[in-house]
Parts: sequence; C-alpha cells; structure tokens
Amino acid sequence: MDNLQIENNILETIKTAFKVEGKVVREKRVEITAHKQLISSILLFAKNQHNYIHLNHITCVDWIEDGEFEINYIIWSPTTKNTLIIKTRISRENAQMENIDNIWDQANTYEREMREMYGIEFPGLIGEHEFILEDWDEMPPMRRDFDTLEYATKTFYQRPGREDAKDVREELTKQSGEEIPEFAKKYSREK
Amino acid sequence: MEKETTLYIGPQHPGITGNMMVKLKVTGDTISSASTHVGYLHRAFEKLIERRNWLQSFTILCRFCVPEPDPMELTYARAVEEIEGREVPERAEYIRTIVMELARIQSFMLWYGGQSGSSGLYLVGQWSVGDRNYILDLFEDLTGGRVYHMYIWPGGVRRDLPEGWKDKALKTMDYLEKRLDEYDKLMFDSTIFQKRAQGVGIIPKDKAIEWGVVGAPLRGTGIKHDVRIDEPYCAYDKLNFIVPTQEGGDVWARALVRRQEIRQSISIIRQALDKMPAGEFYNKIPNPMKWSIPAGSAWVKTESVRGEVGFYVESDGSNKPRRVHVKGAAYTHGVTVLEKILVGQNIADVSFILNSLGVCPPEIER
Amino acid sequence: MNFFDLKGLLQPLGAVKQLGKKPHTINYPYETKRTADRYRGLHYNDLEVCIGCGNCSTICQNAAIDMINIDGITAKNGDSGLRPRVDNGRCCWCALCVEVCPTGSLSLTKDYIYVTPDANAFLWTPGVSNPDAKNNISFTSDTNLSLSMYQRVPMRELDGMERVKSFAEVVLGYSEEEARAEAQRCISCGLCSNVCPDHMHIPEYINAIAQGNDNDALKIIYDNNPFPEMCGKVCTRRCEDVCAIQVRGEAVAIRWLKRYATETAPTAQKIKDIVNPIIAEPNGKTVGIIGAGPAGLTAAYYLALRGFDVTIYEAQSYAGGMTMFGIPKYRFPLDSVKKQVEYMESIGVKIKYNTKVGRDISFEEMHTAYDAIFVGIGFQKAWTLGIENEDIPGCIAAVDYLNIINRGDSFDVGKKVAVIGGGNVAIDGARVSARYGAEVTILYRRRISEMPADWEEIEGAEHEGVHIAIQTIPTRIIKGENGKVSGIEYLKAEMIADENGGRPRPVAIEGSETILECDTVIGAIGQEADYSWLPESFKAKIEIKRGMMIVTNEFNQTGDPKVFAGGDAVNKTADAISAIADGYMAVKGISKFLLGN
Amino acid sequence: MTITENNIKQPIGEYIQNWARKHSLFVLAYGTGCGAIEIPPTMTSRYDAERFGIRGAATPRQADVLLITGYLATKSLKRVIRVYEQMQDPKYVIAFGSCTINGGMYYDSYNTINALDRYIPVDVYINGCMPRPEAVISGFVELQKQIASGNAYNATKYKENLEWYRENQKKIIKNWRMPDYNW
Repeated sequence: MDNLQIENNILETIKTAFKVEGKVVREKRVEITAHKQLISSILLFAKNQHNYIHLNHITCVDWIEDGEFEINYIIWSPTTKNTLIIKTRISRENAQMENIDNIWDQANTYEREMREMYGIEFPGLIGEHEFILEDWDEMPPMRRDFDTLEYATKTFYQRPGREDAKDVREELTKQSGEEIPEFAKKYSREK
Repeated sequence: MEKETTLYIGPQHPGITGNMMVKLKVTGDTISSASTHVGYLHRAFEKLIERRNWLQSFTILCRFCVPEPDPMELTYARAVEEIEGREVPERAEYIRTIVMELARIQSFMLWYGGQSGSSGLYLVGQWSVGDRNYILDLFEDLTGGRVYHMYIWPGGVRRDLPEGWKDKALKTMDYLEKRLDEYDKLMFDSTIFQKRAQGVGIIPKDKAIEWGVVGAPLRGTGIKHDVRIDEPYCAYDKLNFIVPTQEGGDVWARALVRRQEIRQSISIIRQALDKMPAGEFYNKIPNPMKWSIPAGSAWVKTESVRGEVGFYVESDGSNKPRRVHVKGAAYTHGVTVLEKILVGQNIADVSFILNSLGVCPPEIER
Repeated sequence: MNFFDLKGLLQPLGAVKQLGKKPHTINYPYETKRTADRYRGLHYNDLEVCIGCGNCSTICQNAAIDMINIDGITAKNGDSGLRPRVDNGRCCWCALCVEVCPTGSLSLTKDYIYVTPDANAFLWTPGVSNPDAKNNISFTSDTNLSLSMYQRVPMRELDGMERVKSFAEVVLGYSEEEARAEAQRCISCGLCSNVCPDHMHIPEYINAIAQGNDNDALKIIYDNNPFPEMCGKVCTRRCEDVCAIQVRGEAVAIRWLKRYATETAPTAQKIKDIVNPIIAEPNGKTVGIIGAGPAGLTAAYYLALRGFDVTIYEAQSYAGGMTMFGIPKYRFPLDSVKKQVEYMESIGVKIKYNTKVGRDISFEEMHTAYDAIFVGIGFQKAWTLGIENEDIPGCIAAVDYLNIINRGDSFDVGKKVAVIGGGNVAIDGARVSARYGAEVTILYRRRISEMPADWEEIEGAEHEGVHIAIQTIPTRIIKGENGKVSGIEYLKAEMIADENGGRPRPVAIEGSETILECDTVIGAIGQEADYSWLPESFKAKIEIKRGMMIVTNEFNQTGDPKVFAGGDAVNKTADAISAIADGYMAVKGISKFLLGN
Repeated sequence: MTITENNIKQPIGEYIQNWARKHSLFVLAYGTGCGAIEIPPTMTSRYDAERFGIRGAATPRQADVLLITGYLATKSLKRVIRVYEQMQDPKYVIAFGSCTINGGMYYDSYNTINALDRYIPVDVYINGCMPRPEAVISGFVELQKQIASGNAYNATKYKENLEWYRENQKKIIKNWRMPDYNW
C-alpha cells in the first residue's frame, strides 16, 4: 500500500508519541482514538509538528446507550492535504471537556454550540451562554433523550382538520379482526 | 477620545445576507469590536434527521443552505455512499458535476446582485438575478424543482437528463458568457465598486488557513486550495479547469476570484456535457423504509460556492442516521473570521464584507 | 488611484445601449411560462389504481399524508379502502411518495398555484380535489425508476429434467442473504394479512426477517399458525395475490419467507425453545376433537396453550390428515408434520390414533364426556368421475394414488397417464406420475388461466414435461383387452359466456370425440366429507347442506352450541390455511363459550 | 356617493383609497426563512413585480406588506412580532410556503412555530415549498383583490383581539422584553 504512505507515517508518529489506537480509514483520512486528557496535546503536536493548522470541524455524537458522548476533532494539513480525525469519549454525566480555543479561535464557536446543544461544559470557555437558542429552559435539545416531536406537539399549535386520518395496518386489522400480539408490534410499520 | 457606542445590524436589515445580527461596538464610524448573533433560522435539522431514515433525510438536507442547496445533497449522498460502499455509475458522476457547477453559477449570479447591491450598484442585481432564472429553468427541466432540487441522492441521481436538455444548457452557457462581459462593465470596471472594494476586509495570508478560511476568500489571499483538486470527487479529476487565485485578501480579490470561477464553471459544464458517457444514472437503493447502513462514520467535503462544505455522518447500523453534522463555510466565516476582520472597518462596509465572505446564516445555526 | 478614472466612470454607462432591447420579463399573469415536463406541483392520485397501501404516508417525512376514507370507495381484497390526503401545509413536494408508490397511481402535476386567505383550506385529496388533472401529470415514477422493488429474489430450484428423476424437494429455499433481500421488499402495508384466512401477522414477521431476527419471526408466526412449515411450502398463498408490489411487479415471496423462518427450527425441541410458549394453568375444561388434520391440530394446540384438556380422536394411525400423505414428497417432506405433532404433544395435546368416531367411540359418548367438541374431519371420499368404466383397474382417485405413493407402496401407472381435473391435487397426481417416467396428460374443462391450481405448480408441471389438454370433457374410459384401462375418450369444449354474468361455461362440441391412449386414469375433480359417524339425532341440530357443515357464527359454532367445526368440511376454499384459521377461530369460540372470554 | 365594481359597493372615497393602496405595496425587506430566495427573482427583471407596484422597503415604518417567507424560529418570531407592530396601517401579512400553514417540513422541530395565524394575522397564504415567482405574484394579486374589495382588515382584527394574540405569543416567547407599541 504505497499510496497510503503519508497516512501510515502520520499514524505511526502519533501512535509512538502518545500510545494511542488508530487506523488509516482511506486515502487522506487517518483516525485516532484517544483518551480525553490527551486531546489537547495531540492537537498541539499535530498542529505544530505536522502542520495540521486547519481546524475543520468538531462534532459530538450522543451514544446514550453507552452513557457517553463521542467528540471528534477533525483537522487538516495544507501540506499533505490530509485529514486527521481524533476521537474521544467522555461521560454523559457532568460532561466536561477541555477547552481548546487557545489552539484555534474558531473552536470557541463549536464549543459554545456543544455547550448549548449537549450541555457539555468547557471550563474557561468565554462567550455568551446563548448562542443559537433563546430562553431555552428544557434539557439541551441535541441530547438523544430529548423528544423533539413531543415538545413541538406540546408547545406549538396543531392545526385541526386531520383527525380522521387512519392507519392502514390498524384499519385492516379492524376489518379482519386480526390481533397483533404485543411482542410483534415493534416490527409493525413505522408511523 | 470619542465615545464608544453599541450598534446592532440585523436581524431586520436590508444589507444582511439572511436573518442574522451583528453587534458592533463603534467609535465614530469605525468598528472597534464585533460579535455575530445567530439562531434566527435555527430549525434543528440535525435533531430532525435523528427521526428520519436515510432517504427521508436527503429531502430535508438541501434546506441547510438556501442559495445553494445542491452541495448539501451531494455531500450527504457521498457520505452515505462512503459508509455503505455503494458504487455510483459514471454517468451519474458527470450529471452530478454539471448540477454542482450550475448550482455554483446560479449562486454566483445571486452573489453578483448582493455584492454590487451592497455598494449601490443595483442594476447588476437586476440583470444577474434576472438571468439566473435561465439556470433555474435548466434545473426545473432537469429535476422538477426550481430552488430545492432534491435531485442528487445516494446511489446516483434521481432522473436522467431530459431530451434536448444538453442543447438548452449549452445555449444558456453561451448566453451567460456574453452577459458576464456586460456585468464586468457595470461592476468590475466601475470606479465606485473598485474604490469600495479595494483594501476593505483584508484577511491576512499567513493567518487565513489557521483562522479557518476556505473557498474563494482563501483563494483571494493567494492560497490555492480547492477540494475539487485536493480530493477530487464526482468527475472533476477527468475535467480540465484552473483554480484562480488573487493576492490581497480584500473584498476586491475575492470578487475577482469569483469572477474568474464562474467562467471556469461554464467551461466545466461544457466539458462534462461533452464527455458524459451513456449508461445507468442510478444505482438503486433498496426499499427506503427498510434500508439500513452498516455502522461507521464518514467525513466528506465538497467545494461549494462559499467554500468547503463538510458532512460528518455517523451510522449505528440502523435505518436512521445516528448523527449528521454539517459544517458550512459560514460557520467560521460568519462568526470568528467576520468578528476579526470587521475590526477597524467602517460601519458602511459591514454588509459589503458579509456579502464578500458569502455568509449564509442558516449554515451557521442549521 | 485616480478618482477621475474616466474609463471606470464611463463604462457603466454602456448599459444605456440595452434601452432599445425587448425586455425578457414574463408578463405573468397575462402570459404564463411553460412549466417543466417533470415539474413537481400538486399531487394527483388515480383513485381506481390506488390500493390504499399507505406507503406514501409512511415515507412522508413531514407527516403530511393521511390515509382517509373517501365516499364511493370501499375496502375489498387487496384494497384497504383508504386513500391518501395531503396536507399542503406540510408537504415539501419532494415526491418521495411518488417514488415509493407501488402501484404508480400517485403522481405530481404541473399545477402549483394554491393561494387562499383561509389557513384551514390546505387539505388536498389528490384525485378528488383535482379530478381532471390526469392529463396534466408531470412527475411520475415508472417501474424502472420507482423505489419499490419489483423484482423478486429468484428461488433456487432443481432443474426441470433433474427433478423428475426423484422425489427430492424441488424448491431449495432461500439462503440468509436472499431472505433478507427478499424481506426488504415488503412495504408492511398488511393487505396480505387481511386476505389470509388465518390473518397471520405477515408484515411483522417479514420485518423481523429483514432485521435479522429470525427467531422473533418464528415466534410471531406461531402466534396463530402452528403449521408454518407446511404453509411455508404448500400454502395456496392468497396473500401474494393481493401484495401491493404485485400490482406492477412480482409479489413479495411471503410463502418462501415463512419457509425460511421455519428453517431455523429443524426439531420439535428447537421449536419449543424458540417459540417458548406460555402455557396457561389447567382450567379444568375438557375438549374433544375429531380428526387430527390441520384444523383439529390447530384447535388442539391453542386450546392446550390456554389450559384446556384436549384429546384428539384420529381414525388413522398417524396425525396430519390430508397434509401427511396427500401432498407429494417433492413439495412437502413427510417428517415435517411428525415434528409438528411431536411438538404439540410436548405441550400437552393427547392424540388417540386408530380411533374412529362412530366405530370405536360413539359421538353421543363424546358429547357427554367433553365440555366442547371440535369437528375437523376434512374430505376423505373422492368424487367419482361419473363416467363409464371408472371402476375398472387402472382408474384411481388422485388422493388414493398420492396416499399409496407417499406411504412407500408401489403403484404401476404404466407408460401413459391421463389426469382429470385442474386443481392442485390433479397437478400433484400428474407430477408424481411424471416422476415414474410416465407420459402425462392433464384433461381440464376450462382454460389454463382458470385452473384453480397454483400457477407455480402448473409451470412446474409443464417444465417436467406434463402436457395439459384444455377444454376437454371426458366421456368414457375405454376398457382394454385385459380388463384394464386402455384409453379415455373426451369431447372438445368451447367456452360459452354465461348470460348471468358468471364465468364462462365449457360446452361440449358435438362430434369432437377424441381418444387418448393411456394406461392409468387419475381422477382429481374433488373430494367430499363422510358423515356416517354423525347420529341422526344430531343431524337435526348440526345442519349439513350439500355435504358441508353449516356454522352459525364467526367462531365456527354449529347449531349445537357445544359443537364447533372447521376445515374442509366447513369452509369453501378447502385448503390447509383455511383449516388452520377455522381451528384458530374455534379456539376463540370455545374459550368464549366455556370461559366467557 | 358609491361606486360598484365586481359587485362590491363602496363609497367613492374608500374606493379611491383602496385603489391607491392596492397599487403601492411596499414589501419589508426581511428574509425570515428560505422563502427569501424567491423574492429577488420576483422583484428583478424576469418577473418584475414592480409592474404591480410591489417593491422593497428598508424599514418597517415605510412598509405595507410583511412577507413571512417560510418557517419562523421562536427567536425570529419575537422579532417579527416587533417588526409587525412597528409597521403602520394599512399593513398586510403574506405567509409564504407550507411552513407557515401547518409547520411544513419542520412540524416536529422544537424551535419553529407551526401555525403563523396564531401569532400575527395573515391575509394571504401562498402554498409551495418554495412558491415560484408566479405563485408569489398570484398571492399579491389575491391581496390586491382583497384590498380593492375592502376586506383586508386583518390589522384591525389584531388590535381588537390583541389579548388573544398576546396570550399565544407569550406561550412561545418566554421572556417578553418588548415595548408595547402605541399605534
């Protein structure tokens, strides 16, 4: 795999420097999984030593089943045109993550958004608490346990006139007298 | 020393590119600090996508950015294809290229209107936005929709080119090429525009990449970076085009870059129409309600008019996406970059600079 | 920079030359621009073609589409009677509903202007709101573009010439991958469940297979059908006839998917492990069942689950009734029923073999001994052909013939065989004979399209070299020199339209007598029930009309409230799934009658 | 003295007033949602809405028509109400796109309102996502018809039912930090 030489090199460098797991996803994509305490040192190392000077993206994925948030830092190097994805997981309870807006100014925007949308705290983060929402007093909305449909139905006016709608499967079972057992209902058509 | 006052521009302001607000601290006419306030267009797309399946998401995604919906569709489609490993027929790749470039042209035409309008040259807007309708007509014939096309979906494109479309497209390109010269006379040759644009809103070359500047503003500082070249997608690696750059980093340089890019786009469309192979245009997906995608994630970038659009898509193996996170160019341009380069500028230049950065507020808050 | 840059000041004035040009303004509303040929405007629905499957409503991510009742459209087999209504205050005209419409009835038109001051006026019933829009359709989805999957995953089968050599099972079954792919085609509307006599939960178990949970699928199947393996192999599958996909493509292979689900449980113990039935505490009530066919066994199984004490009386030495020896082995292996019966016995069903009611035990005796009785006797007597010489050697009823073969006894059919009839039994007889190397001709009164047999069976027979002589009416069997059959004489028939609107009748053409040489004649024109066991005193209460027992309610209760009946002797369709359905409904009836719930 | 046109009888003074109003509809330049993208084509040379006296106005005080171009985020709703109350009579509201009618594709979003007429009175709804320029012009023509017939009195309705509107508005806008305008 000669064409992945740059990718393998950077992966090896970071692996040896920080003892972390990682893989080459495909051409121009290297992925690293690290503990949250290592994140800022890896980012600094990549930025200063390997010219990953462009912060592409910071994203958060809610793995509610595992009780964890996954935070991905995506950085890009203009010299090799390579993208490095650094993944870390933090606990959902009292979620806290290191603030990196001293490394990249624009990280501030991402972190403010994550603070608002997921309730992740970034100690030392400056900027107003309200970024997108206004007077929001429910749980941070991007958390997976926040039910947006339920909230919208409750909060906003539902225009009447559609109450006569019928569910096809229900209507058919009514016609035939079929009784779908409870354990099978999870396989019925999504509504 | 003069007194510092706070000034709010937006959300209801004719010069703002959309529905957002810039809060300025001004001393006299000069801005001493600026901060962007968004959220007026927040629709919680990323939350809504959690409730929709892989195909349903594609119709909602194009609404991320109103002036240019197609790069969103394409990026999502590419991300899904990457996770699932779905092949795209070659013809579809060419059609996608054409759609992307048409989208680029129509967005540039809108930009012509905004950029010149914010410096008082309203006629250019009348012309370019009027002529933009011809591109929208092409879109309508191709996709069935004028603004929201919902045309590029995972696996290819929705419909093949209709009969006679190729000739119509070529004719429109010829017409546009002629019109572009007319716009030049009105806009780029105009002393008013030159004086307004030169030396305003400078992005320093040495900081540009670190600040997160992408797209035309980055190329306006003399740095040649374009996703179409760096990580070719669709059929871009089979077509000849140049990525124009300008030195200076000011509004003028950005305008010149765009002026050249629109001509490149016309050339790309001509080449793509010429080289397009026959064959399938769609690698059909299974029943959308039961279509699930293996667990995995992808980070995919596309070059849109305003810069690079990135999608982070995560699948947990079910029939709905776990997470789709969009990063548009405006996310950095409209907040940190804008806040930085507004310092020291005139109040009158705010909307001018906003237009030149291509800030699209729905892209920031989604 | 020079402020008085003359060129820069004068260039914009060049725009003045545009003054004389004709403007490109579209003078709307006085002139209109043509909308594109595939413009996505307001919806139109062809109400005649639509079957109300509701797939449009499911795919709509805006929850804009409701399924509602419309005047003049009623539910029928394969049509839920509902039609979509679009809330234009939700719709985004993405046209996904058009892309997934399995029938192609839904489309978008070129109309798009909908302006009103009334916010409540945006409910739009396609086809009712715009009945004339049929000529204005723009965005449609043909079978190539549609997201409905019209192509069935082909079932692997033995080759036609290969399979006549043995009684090996012809259909090989789906692999896991094939089954998942096939299950994905289902749109979960439930039209199939509605026509299934047993109302099996088809969308649910198919979805379970699609999601990879085969055990759940089996469990759902066992909810109201204890013979899935049989149904998975030989069901008449009326469900597939009404499948929403079948309107424009090939129906979802519901039967093969059921077959796939049953393959996860090859033994009785495995079935018990997966289904893991909850057996209720004994409730002290006893039920006697006559006949261990599908109806009787089904009733017994669900009664036993509900805590009844169940005893089956079976005249033969084996259980399963007609399904045991009445179906050729290449369609349905013998051990399948045995496994099923073993499983049922393991949950408490008692079967008394070789006990014929009316001979070994009288019906009166049963009537007093049990709290309720279920009669599932089925058809045992074949109808006679009613033509000359049908009692001579070489002439046999198909059910008897199949029985002999399946038991492993031999029967010499000779070189040429004529089979009379057009049902599945006739085809079975023909295909079995073909496996003995005979040259087989099926004589059928009507046309192939009117044959009651499964089209797959007919096709299978043709692949195996069976000849079908249509529009033929046998008149007599010709006795050969050795006293055995040597041929059959028949008349050609023509189809005469029925003046009362019924299906066309075959009418013999005078003088068209033809003789077909054959060594064996197999009659398969139908069977009937034998009621000799039923005492006259009961016949007054339990009504029997044209050889069928009459039930008085949906729970298959007869005139005698203690007696329930089901199976071929009760229903008109006379197939296994109807028998199972009868048994299942009788269980509900018996528990209602005895326990009041 | 009255004048009858299209079967509508009006005093001549009112008739002239309505005639004048219907031919000068100044639209507030406030792009509240995606619909704003079809406004430039409507206003510029290809569709040229100025033929109907429709043109942009920079501030609410100068405007006659408030175009709600699509969904309204709750944060925007507050600004829209404020803008609406700042506008001077006669004033009209045109709701644009599906989202203003019953939520459109954002019906389940926690941050967008579903039915606009609960919060400010709406004179004309234009259906579509997006409505084409032709549809936009049709909407304006419908509004002109209403004005000419003297039926476009929704702004008055707002004043009369202010409490009902306020109650609805305050249900969404939790922190009401707005001056009450005195028209």
